[in-house]
This record gives sequence, structure tokens and C-alpha cells, in this order.
Amino acid sequence: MSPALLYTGSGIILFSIGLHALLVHRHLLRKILAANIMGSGVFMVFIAMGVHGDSGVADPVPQAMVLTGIVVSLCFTAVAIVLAVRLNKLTGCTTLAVDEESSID
Amino acid sequence: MSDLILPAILLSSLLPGLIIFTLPEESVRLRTTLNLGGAVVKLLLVALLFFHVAKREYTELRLPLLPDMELVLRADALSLLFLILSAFLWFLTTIYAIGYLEDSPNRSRFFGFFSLCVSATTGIALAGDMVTFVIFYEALTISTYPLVIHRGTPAALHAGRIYLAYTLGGGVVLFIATVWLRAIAGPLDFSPDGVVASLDPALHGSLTIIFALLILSLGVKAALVPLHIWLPSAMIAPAPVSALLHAVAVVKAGAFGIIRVIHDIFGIGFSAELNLLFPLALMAAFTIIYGSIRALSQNDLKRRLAFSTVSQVSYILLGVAMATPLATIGGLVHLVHQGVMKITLFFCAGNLAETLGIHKIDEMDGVGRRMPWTMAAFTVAALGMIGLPPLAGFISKWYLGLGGLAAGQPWVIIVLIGSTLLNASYFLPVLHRIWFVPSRQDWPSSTLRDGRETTWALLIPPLITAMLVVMLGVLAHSVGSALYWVELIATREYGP
Amino acid sequence: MELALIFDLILLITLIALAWLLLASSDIFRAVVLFIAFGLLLALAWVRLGAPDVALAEAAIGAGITGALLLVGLGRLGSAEHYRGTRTRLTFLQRLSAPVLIGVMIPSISLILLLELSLHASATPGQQGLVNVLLDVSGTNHGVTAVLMNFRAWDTLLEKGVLLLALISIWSLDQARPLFRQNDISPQLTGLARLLLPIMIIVAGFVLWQGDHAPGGAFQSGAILSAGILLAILVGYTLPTRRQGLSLRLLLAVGFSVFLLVAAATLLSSDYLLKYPDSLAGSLILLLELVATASIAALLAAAVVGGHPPDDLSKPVDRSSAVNGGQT
Amino acid sequence: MTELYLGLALILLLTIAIGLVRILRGPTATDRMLAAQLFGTTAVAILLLLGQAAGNSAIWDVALIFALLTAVAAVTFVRRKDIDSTTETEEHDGTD
Amino acid sequence: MALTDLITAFLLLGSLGFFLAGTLGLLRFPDLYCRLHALTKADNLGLGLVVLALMIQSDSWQVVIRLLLIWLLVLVAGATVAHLIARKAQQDGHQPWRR
Amino acid sequence: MTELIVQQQWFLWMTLLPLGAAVAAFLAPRQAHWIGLVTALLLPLCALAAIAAATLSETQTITAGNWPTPLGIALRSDGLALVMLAVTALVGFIISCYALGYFPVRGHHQSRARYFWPLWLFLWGGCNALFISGDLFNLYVTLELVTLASVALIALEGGKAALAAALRYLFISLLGSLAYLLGVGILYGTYATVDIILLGDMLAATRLNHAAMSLMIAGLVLKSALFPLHFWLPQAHTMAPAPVSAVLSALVVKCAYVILLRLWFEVFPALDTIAIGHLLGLLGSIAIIWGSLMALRQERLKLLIAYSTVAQIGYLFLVFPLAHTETMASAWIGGVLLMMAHACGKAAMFMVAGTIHHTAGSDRISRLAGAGGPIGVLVVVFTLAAGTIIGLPPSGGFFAKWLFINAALVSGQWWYLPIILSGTLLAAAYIARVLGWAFLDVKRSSYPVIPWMMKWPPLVLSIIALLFGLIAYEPVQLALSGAPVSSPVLVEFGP
Repeated sequence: MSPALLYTGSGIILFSIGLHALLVHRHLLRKILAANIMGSGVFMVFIAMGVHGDSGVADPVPQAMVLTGIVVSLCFTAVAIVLAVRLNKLTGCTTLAVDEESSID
Repeated sequence: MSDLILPAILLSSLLPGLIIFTLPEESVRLRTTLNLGGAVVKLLLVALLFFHVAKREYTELRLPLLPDMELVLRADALSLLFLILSAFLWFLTTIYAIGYLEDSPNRSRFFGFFSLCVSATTGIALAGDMVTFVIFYEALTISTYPLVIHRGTPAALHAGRIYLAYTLGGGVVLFIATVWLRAIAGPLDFSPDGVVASLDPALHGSLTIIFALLILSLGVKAALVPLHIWLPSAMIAPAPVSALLHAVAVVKAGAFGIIRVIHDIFGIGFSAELNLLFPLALMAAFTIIYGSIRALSQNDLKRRLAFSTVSQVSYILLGVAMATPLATIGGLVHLVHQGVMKITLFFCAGNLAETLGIHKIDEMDGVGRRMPWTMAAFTVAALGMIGLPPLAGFISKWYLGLGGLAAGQPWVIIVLIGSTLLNASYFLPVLHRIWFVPSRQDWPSSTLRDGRETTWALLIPPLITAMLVVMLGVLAHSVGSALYWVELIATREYGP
Repeated sequence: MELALIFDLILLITLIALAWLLLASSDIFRAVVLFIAFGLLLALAWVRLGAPDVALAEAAIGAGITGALLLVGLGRLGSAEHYRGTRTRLTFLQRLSAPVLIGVMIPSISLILLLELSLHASATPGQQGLVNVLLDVSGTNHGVTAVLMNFRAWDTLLEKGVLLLALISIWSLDQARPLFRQNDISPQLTGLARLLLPIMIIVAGFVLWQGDHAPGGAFQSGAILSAGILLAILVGYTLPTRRQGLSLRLLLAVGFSVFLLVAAATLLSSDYLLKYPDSLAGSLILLLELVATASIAALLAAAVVGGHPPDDLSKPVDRSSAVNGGQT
Repeated sequence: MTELYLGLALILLLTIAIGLVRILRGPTATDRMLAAQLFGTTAVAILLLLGQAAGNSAIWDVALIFALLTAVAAVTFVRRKDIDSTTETEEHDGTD
Repeated sequence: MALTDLITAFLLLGSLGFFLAGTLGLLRFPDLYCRLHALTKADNLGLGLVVLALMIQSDSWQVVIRLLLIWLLVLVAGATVAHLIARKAQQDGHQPWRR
Repeated sequence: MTELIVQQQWFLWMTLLPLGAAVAAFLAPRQAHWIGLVTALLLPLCALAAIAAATLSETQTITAGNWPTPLGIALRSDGLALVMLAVTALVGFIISCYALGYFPVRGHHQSRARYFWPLWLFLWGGCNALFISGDLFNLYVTLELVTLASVALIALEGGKAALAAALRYLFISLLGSLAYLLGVGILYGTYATVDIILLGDMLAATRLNHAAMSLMIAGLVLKSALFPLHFWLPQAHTMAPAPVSAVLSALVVKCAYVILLRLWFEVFPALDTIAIGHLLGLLGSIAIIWGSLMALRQERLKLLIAYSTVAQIGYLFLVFPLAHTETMASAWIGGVLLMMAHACGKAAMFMVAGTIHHTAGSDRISRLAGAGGPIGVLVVVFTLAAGTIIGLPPSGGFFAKWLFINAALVSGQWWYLPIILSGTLLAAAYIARVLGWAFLDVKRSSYPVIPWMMKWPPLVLSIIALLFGLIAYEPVQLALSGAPVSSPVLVEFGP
């Protein structure tokens, strides 16, 4: 059991925990958190799989990719939160359970 | 000769059509100009093309569609036969339609689709290979649908659904069969010997299936029983549309397609070799009789004419399926003759409906006195349908009969005679009513200044076509007649 | 290195437990706090994985921005712990919960097993070597920065685009509203801000400068700065709110714009996108990092504020209340 | 020495893991925030130790940023608007 | 083991004690204010000892300054935040725990 | 002149230009519409220049910064990229014109207008960057750029349904792209590169690679809304403003699909994809039928169109099972052709629906009853555009179906025939239903004037859509240059 594998495996577990939560939970903020955790899992896989040998220095390329990925997921988080707040203002709900039929006509 | 004449013929109706769509309802003059202008230009172009083809100067245009597929436009004798018919009758129908739809709403929409419909028909005539044929064939389906439902009544919409279901279903089968054939046989350019005869005998099984699929799918438009259901119900459409559907565009497209498949894809010899033609002949014969019998019991004039169409179109198929030169001549010439006769009948029926509000046969008592010219044209066309010498219908039937004998299938004669008797028995009573039964109704008197029975636009077209019915029969053997042209085709097809 | 392995193991177990607990938590505020803790531990994980650049970013974001984003969002969602009217019956998805869990976990576990099998077989050297070789001509002395600002600068350019786009999206959605209660700002808080703000600026500069040869760089630096800006807003500093029109937008867009301009210029001059002239590479990267830092700081802070500044084009809603939040 | 640093880091990590209970239990939002604050400090310590163990000063920068920024989340928490004080006293126990 | 190392180890062990105490306080103390109390004191002192321990190990002034800076930051921020939290708790109406 | 064209990397300019314009539109909101329009005018020109340059020179791949490929990001102007750039330029231009009419510069919707332009230009730039990217991670970034812009555009309407749709779309795409990214991570971990060409050469059929492939494909399938993962699409595409609906259905859905095509044919050919291919084919088939049936049931025009998109996506996924060795070219080109045709047709349909909504005050299909006059014309335009959805000749949809059926026959997968055909018939049925309502003979009051920018652009596009098959030869030839398929397109098969 190498540390790299340990981290990779944990990344996948984090990904799947997040995935599960994203699918099952309905509260918007929780969905946002879930997506963030999924993202963290993915990034962990990226970095951990880039660790080769025990030099302790990771490959800079996946690090750069993960930095990019973190920024992107931060952007999504920010937009999602504002969307959720807006939706909450209009409906009073913190879930997506807006009636499908009550669409604008 | 320029290659551009073929696309020009197509565009002569397509462009006006597209422009008409965008015109506001009020600009009557511009629309009429576009309509008639397009029709005249097309006639002129077709005439030009005619002289070239008569001199055996074939012209062809190829446009690549996909890396291994081309759009082929080609004018050969057969296409010209159909082309002339459609161009000429479109011209007349346009005049008629302008008169007919004088004050009705949505004329831009109507004439737009009308032009698209004719463009598609022209394309079918000019198609130089199966792919191109299918393209225009399907385009025809879609452009006629809005015409069928043009009136917008629930009945019209219902008829439209039936029409679309049948023709599109057929279209889809045709599509598959063509793709399949294309996958087996490669490019499907129409050629007098067919393109599939040289294929591996192991493929003959597939070819038989494909042939059946092709005939069945084309048979939908050609109204082969039992695929004819849509035709009588589509009678709900305005008269010019019915005229066009029956005489020129839709049913003829089906018949023309079957001719193309038998003559230019499979080849007559090869089709006969695979024993594909006899079943078709039987189907055609059955349709002839069945259509006539059904026509007998119709009280609605247009429905009676519709069943008559069902019956008459199969003459064409019968002739083609017999696979002898004489029968082929009979079938092909009927393509033209039936068109001219049937369009006359529909024009007249339309006149009755538009001018006097008559739709049923039992309302027609004595109408000959109120509309003598119209009814005269009707009578000529009806007699032609029955096959009275020397009218056009007689010529077709004569050659068909001769062809049947030459093919060693004398049962055809019986079919023809039976059909003729039936034709007579559903047309003659109508004629009797028109001329000899005293009028029971007060027709609205003419509102026109000189007391004409109806407007010129409605009157001229049937008169011209009725005249043609006579001339095509009387002058059948003169140069330039339909028969002459068809004989030319048959000679080229079967060799001198 | 047994101890290290145990450390890793405990760290990961805690992380996973934390993830599970926070997502399963019924109290959404608790979930948010747990998520902040998760961010802390994640930064430790990055450190352990030898990715200090990522750890820096995670620290800056996780400790500062994400926390602020989530807390502000949570505040705006109101007492958001209640599902309105949906508590009574389980939804389809909730009923599916168990099957979904199984459906997710089984493939994941098999994926891990697969990794186990294959990682031993194929150990690629990575691109460490190539990056090191090319580092000399990259205009910077730190591998990650070289990758970000030069070798894969196209990604970074687009990422800056995503940032700006996110802000435009946020602005299109809502108008900025105040972040906090107008009343009482305690002197301690102001004092804290007075002390922290200069340090933040210095540290941000330090991190940016350090990015040239060691972990650090524009994003981390910008994130620190934005935290500073947020702090300033939170303690009630009203930065120029009236004239924020074009100048604010310029500040937000300058990072991406300059990057685009550099891309266009390189494309014009060399036919290759973002191929810096050798002699200029260092200065170009510095320039790009500087403007990027400025923009990132403004963008992240504006994202937390959430909403476009009040202006004459939109409907005149609560202009007065928007003063302290509508700026950066 | 490295073992010592790592060992201490390990124990500090364990204290964080145990301290999570407070976030879980609450009972008030303030308690939770407080615990998170403590984690920040502990994490700084761990980072310092790890940095020392690895001889990598970049890790100390992470610690520095933590030290700087954990306050921001807390200040946001204290200053943010709209939070309903009634909800904070509410006890939501256990996980579901 | 050098003397510095010994001192370091000693300091680190001391810090461990503080951290453990802080955590224990966080878990066991009855109310918010007590927890706050335990926590800030223990933590900041614990961190201080760690910093001190590492400072002994360092060989350059830069490192020492850096470490000090970190510690000071945590100290200041921690104290202020603790204060703010306490105030907020008070505003929200939490009563201090009484036996 | 020729040199000027060849020497410029026009396809790269096509990404920089809209992105720059987006920034400009953000900086100068009052001029945003002009900036948008000028960009929309320039991009088709750039596309033409890019195509001209590509036909004149051989190099199709450059890397950003000219760094060698395992490290640098490959940017490609191969056939697929060029046709997608061109189609996007065309459709985008028309949509931009339409948007000028749809978002009036003055009036109470102006704040929507000022955000529409930068968002839309960002989206456009993102699409273009995506099409030319030859790097799996770069594809992720571009995809996210497109997604984020789409989310904001969906929400632009501002109603709760729109917001909910946007949020749902955001979560779904986040899910999709993270799954994709996880696959990319695994591939990078194994091969230390994310370059499509290099990976295509190196990839071995290991189980880990299969796992990565499944993840990536699953993510992209989610993003491209294949049944049963389509549930987010109808709402998202319906709630958005009409130009946005057009953009989403015509372009955005294609983005994920383009990546899928690249993955399937360029990255994973060495892997065993038969089972996944059949699965995608099955789902695609269900999507065709289900989407069409749902479209048939809709009361609202935009929903009908959205469900028709679901069905059309189903067709796109038939490419994968149909692409056997000998039918690869047929299936691939069919897919590309359908993408192009659908982009034109669907964009026109959504724009017309938007105009109808604007004119009739509602997009309920029943409101079309007796729609004469201006609406009558609109319905005609709608029908023309729908020709390509039904697959009527000479639209591109017709030839795409031709190629699919050809591939199905040649590869012996005849069971796709009834699917394709019933899809065609159902499409005809739901279009005919609209037409039927519009033809219904009911007298109606007069309608407001339609701004001409809302009338003519869709008309032009619908005519292009209808006649696309006739001009498809050049695009298809172009798409074939540098394509992963090369065998003759229409192979003949023996007994």
C-alpha cells in the first residue's frame, strides 16, 4: 500500500461520496458542497497519480491542472450560490423542487 | 447547350414559391405575376429542352452531395414526357387556382406550397438517378401536405393526417429500399438496361425484396389497392389541389417512379427474369376493377373522381408490368392522357363547387344548362375516360389491349373491358343527369356582367384541357403528340 | 516512514469521515462549518502529496473565500435548514438513496482495485523531467508557475476567462446587497482589520513574488488579497462606491484582457499562440501575474458580495442599502 | 527528529479528528465556528511541523496563509446578515 | 541528540499538552464561554511552544521572523475572533453557564 | 492575399476574437450589442479564412506556445474543428442578429440585453476553443467555460422556473465534467499526457483504461443529455430566452458530443468499445422514440422543440454502435452531418418559436389556431426548418439518416432501421401537429408588428437548414480532412 495509492483511492471515495450526496440530497447548498467534495476527490486523484517514486515532489503538470480546476470549481460554486439565493428569494425554497408546471406562460 | 437549363427549370418555380411565402396577403398583383411568370418561364424552358432531347441531345447535371453520392439531373425522353405534362398542366392550374382562390385567406401560403409542389414534381421528372428521385419524391410529400390541409377544417386536418401517414410511411420504406439498393449496387443512375442486372445471383433474393419494397412504397402514391385510402379522403383539398394531386403531381409521381424502377433500375428484362412483373400486373388489374367498383357508389363528385383515379392510374402500371413494347406504349401514353382528362374533370368539379356550390352528384341535375361550357368539357373528359374513340382514353386502352395480347396475357382484355363497362356505368349516369334531367334547383344566376357561367380564369383551363383530350386522340399519330413521343421512348427502350 | 503512512491514513480517514458527515448532516450550518474544516485538512493532504502550490491555493480559498462564500450564501438563504413542505414525504431520489449509494460505491471500489493492480505495473515518469529541462527558457524558475504561465498558458488564459465569466454571470443574476448588519462595528474588529490588512497585502505580494521560484503565484496571491478586501468590507470600510462603473469593470477584466492581448500579440508576431519571445518571457509572465492578481482579488471579493453594483441602467432598487455591499 | 515532528503532527491531527465531535454536537452555530477556529490553529501547528519535517519552507507559507485567513471566515460569520438567531439554538442531533 | 534537539522535543511535548488540554476543554467544558476560554489560551500557547521549538531548530533570522509572524497573527486573530464570537453569543442571548 | 490568408492562424483568432469581444461588451455595456454584432459579422469571415488557410496548407496541429506535445496544448484545425467552427459562426451570426431584435437596447429589458452579449460571446469563444482543442484537460476547461456561460444565459430570463432550470443544469454539468475529469486524471496518471493524438497512440486495452473511458463517456453523455440523462434538458432549453434556447440546442449540446466523437474515434480506438457502443445505441434508440413521443404530447412549442432535441441527440449516439470497421466513415460523417444540420434547423426552430411567442403572446401550440398573416409565415418558416429534423430531403438530416441506415445495413445491424424510421415518422407527426393547429380555420384578431430582426434571420437559417443537403458536399469533404476515418463513405457490401 503506497501513499500514492492511498490518496488515489481516497480521492475516488471522496468523489463517490460527493456523487452520492449530489444525487440524493435536495438542499441546494448541500448539493454545492457535494459537488465541491467530488471535485476535491478528482483533484486528489490527479495529484496522487502524479506522485511517482518517493521523492515527495509531485509532477508540476497535474499540479497546475488542479490549480486551474480549483479555480473553475470555485467559480461554479460562486455562481451556484448566487443562483440558489435568487431562487430562494423567489420561491422561498432551498431545493430545486419548483413545480415543473408552474412555468411562465 | 448550357447545363444550366435543368436547374433553371427547377428554380423557375422554386424561387417564385419562396418569394411568395414572404409576401403579404394584400400584394395580389405581385403574387400573380410571380406565379404566372414562373409558369411561363418554365414552359419556355421546357420547350427549349424538348427540342434538344428530340434531337437526342441529352443534358445532364451532376452535383456532389456526399463523397460518394451525387444529385443527378438529367433530361431523357421519359422525363420530358412527365416534365411537359407537369409544366403545362401547372400553367393551367395556376390560372385556375388564381381564379378559384380569389378571395380566400392565406393565399401566399397556398401559392408558396403550390410552387414548391410543382418544383418537386419537376425534380422527380428530371431526376437522373434513384437518389435524386427519392429526394424530390419526399419533397413532394411534404409540400403537398399543407395544400391538403389548406382549408383548415377539422375534416381537412383529418384527411391531412391520413395523407401524411400513408405517403410518409411509403416514403420511409422507399428510403430504406433505396439505401439498401444503393448499398448493394452502388450508384443508381437511371439507364435503359437497368443497373442491377449484372449483380451476383446470390443477391437476387435481396433484390426481389427490394423490388417489392420499392413498388409498395411507390404504390402508396400511385394509389395501388390497398394503399389508396389516402386519395379519396384527400379530396377535401381545394379543387386546384385535387386537380394537381390527381392529374399530375402525386399519383403520377408514384406511377412514374414505378416506371423508373422497372425500366431504368431493374431493367425490363431483368425484372421479368426475376418474375417480378406478373404480381404487379395482377395488383394493377385488381386496383383497376376495385377502384371502378368503389367509384360507382360514391355520391360526392370528387370522391367518385378520386376512385376513378385509383382505377385509371393502374392502367399505367398494368401497361408497364406487361413488359411488351405495345403495352408499355399504352401505359406511358396513359400517363399523359389520364392526366389531361382527369384534370379537366377536376376543373369542372371545382367550377361546380365554386360557382354553384354543388358537391354531390344528385345535385347536378340539369346543370348543363346553367354551365354549358364547363359541362361540355366535363362530358368530353368523361367520355375520354370511358375510352370512347377517338378520344385520348381510347388510344391508351387500345394499346394496352394490344400489348396484353402480345404479351400472351389475354386476361388483360377482360380487365379492360370490365373496367370500361364500369367506367361507363359511373360516368354515363352523371352525364345523363347533367344534360337530360330537368333542373330541380334555382341556381344562383351569374353575377358576371356578360352573363358568363363563371370567370374566365375558371373556364379557360378546362376548355383547353378538354380540347387536348380530343386532339390527343384524334391527332394521336401526328408528330409531337403524346403517342408519338411515347413510341419514341418505347423504341429506345426495347430497341428498334 | 511508517509514521508518515499512519499520518496519511488518519488524515484520509478523517477527510472521508468528514465528507460523509458533512454531507449527511441535517443541519446545513453544521455542514458548512464541517466543510471549512474539510478544506483545512485537504490542504494538509496537498502538503503531504508534495503539492504545496495546491495547498497554498486550497488554504487561501478554503480558509478564506469558500468559507465566506458559503456563510454569506447561507445567511442570504435565511433559516435555510428546513425543506419547505418536503419533509413529509420522501422524494423519489431519497428513496433511491440506498441503491444509488450501492451503485456509486461498487464501481468506485472496483476502480480502486483496478488502480491497485495497474499502478504497480505502469509507473510513468511524469513530465517532471521535461518541465525541468524547459524551465530555463520558460521565464520563471518554478515548475508549476512555468506550466501555468507558459507551457499550458492557454489553459490559464481560459481559466481567467471562466473567472470573469463567473462574475458576469453573478452580476447578471442579482444586484449586490449588503453583506452585513449595518450596526455596531466593534473597535476590536476595526483594530484587527487595521493590523491584518497591511500584512495581507505584504503576504500577497510575497506569495506573488515567490511564485517565480517556489510555490506561490497569482491565484494564491489574489485570493489572499480578496480576503483582505472582504475583511475591509466586513469591517465597514466603504471603498469608493459611487464611481465604480468603468474603473471597477476595468479592474475586474484587466487580468483576462491583458492575457488576451498577450495571446493576440504573440499570435501576430510568431504564429504561435502564447509563444513568448525568449528575452521577454520573464517580464511578460510577471506582467501577467501582476494583472491577474489584481483581477483575481477583485473578482473573488465581488463574487462573495454577489451581484452587480447598483447603477443607473437597472431599476432603482434599494440604492441606499446597497452602498456598503455593492462595491469592492 | 523527523519522527518527533511527524509524531506530534499525527497527534495534533488526532486532536482535530476528536474535536470534530464539537462541530457535530454544536449545540449552537457559535460553538461550531469556534471549533473550526481551533482547527485552524492546530492546522497551523501541524503545517509548521510538517514543513520542518520535510525541510520545505513552502509548507510554512501555507501555515502563514492559514493564520491570516481563518480570521476572515470567522469575521464573516460574526458579521453576516440575516442569520436567524432562533435557528442557532435549535438542536439537530445525530446524522440522518 | 543535541541539546537544541532536546529542548525542542521538550517544548513540543509541552505544546502537545496545551493542545490536548484545549481539545479536552472544547469537548468537555459545559458552555460556550468556557470552551472559548480553554481554547484560545491553550491553543495559542500550544502554537507558541511549537513556534519556539522550531525557532530553536532554525539557523536563520528569516525563518525566525517568519515563525514569529505566524504566531503573532494567530494570536491576534484568535484573540479578536474569540472576542467577537463571545460578543455575538452574548448578543444572541446565550447565558453563561452556572453551576 | 493568399499568403496573408495562409500565414494567419485564423482558427486561433476565432477563439480570441469572441473572448476579447466579450470583455469589451462587459466593459462597455451600452455598446454591447454593437460589439456583438461586429464580432458576429467577423467570425464567419474568419471561418472562411480558416477554411481557406486549412485547404492551402498541410499543418493541422500546432501547440500553444510551440511547446512539444506531451507538455504543450495541441490546437488543431482539422476537418471536424473547422466545420464546427464554421457552423457555429453561421448559426451564431444568425442568432446574434436575432438577439438584436429580441433584446431591445432600450426598454425595461435592457439589463438583460447588456448581460446577454458578454455571456453569449464568452460562450461562443468557449465553443470555438473547444472545437480546436486537442488536449483532454484543455477540453475540460473549455467545456466549463461553455457550461458556465450557458447556465448564466438560461437564468437570464430571471423567473423561478428559469433559475431552477439553470441551477439543475449547473449541477448536472458539474457532475458530468467531474466524471470526465476523473477519467482524464486516471489517464494522465497512467500515461503522463493528455494529448489526444499521443494518447491515441499509446493507449492499451487495460481495465483501468476502460474504467477511465467509461467515466469520461458517462460524464459527456450526461452533458449531452442522452436518455435517460436528458431530464434536465427540456426545462433548461425552454426556460431560457429564445436566442439562448437556440444557442443551447444548436451548439452547446454539440460541444460535449464533439468531445465524445474525438474520444471515441481518436483516443479510444484501441479499446474494446463494442459493449459500450451497443449501450449507447440502445439509449440513443430509446431517446429517439421517447423524445419524439414526448414532443408529440407537448402543449408548448418550445417544449416540443426541446424534446425533439432529445430525440435528435439519440440519433447522434447511433454513430457509436454503427461505426464498425467498414462503416466507420459512414457513421462518423453521418454524425457530423447531423450535428451541422441539426444546429441550423434547431436554431431556426427555436428562434421562430421565440418570435411566435413574442407575436402571439404565448408559445402554446393551441394559440397558433388560425394563425394567419405574420404568424402563418412564421409557421411556414418553422416547417421549413423542421424538415431537417424530420429528415426530409434535401436537408442535412436526410443524408445523415441515409448514412446511418447505410451503416446499419452494411454492418448488419438492421434493428436500427425501425428505430430510425419510426423516429422519422414521429417527428413528422409532431411537426404536422403544429402545422395542423396553425392551419386550423379560426378567425383571429390582429397581431403586433414583428421586428424584422426577429423574422428574417430565422427565415434565412431555415432555408439553409432545408437545403443543407445540397451544399453538404464541401463541408463533408472538409470534415474528412484529417478525420479519424478514411475509408469510402458509402461502402458496398456483397452477398
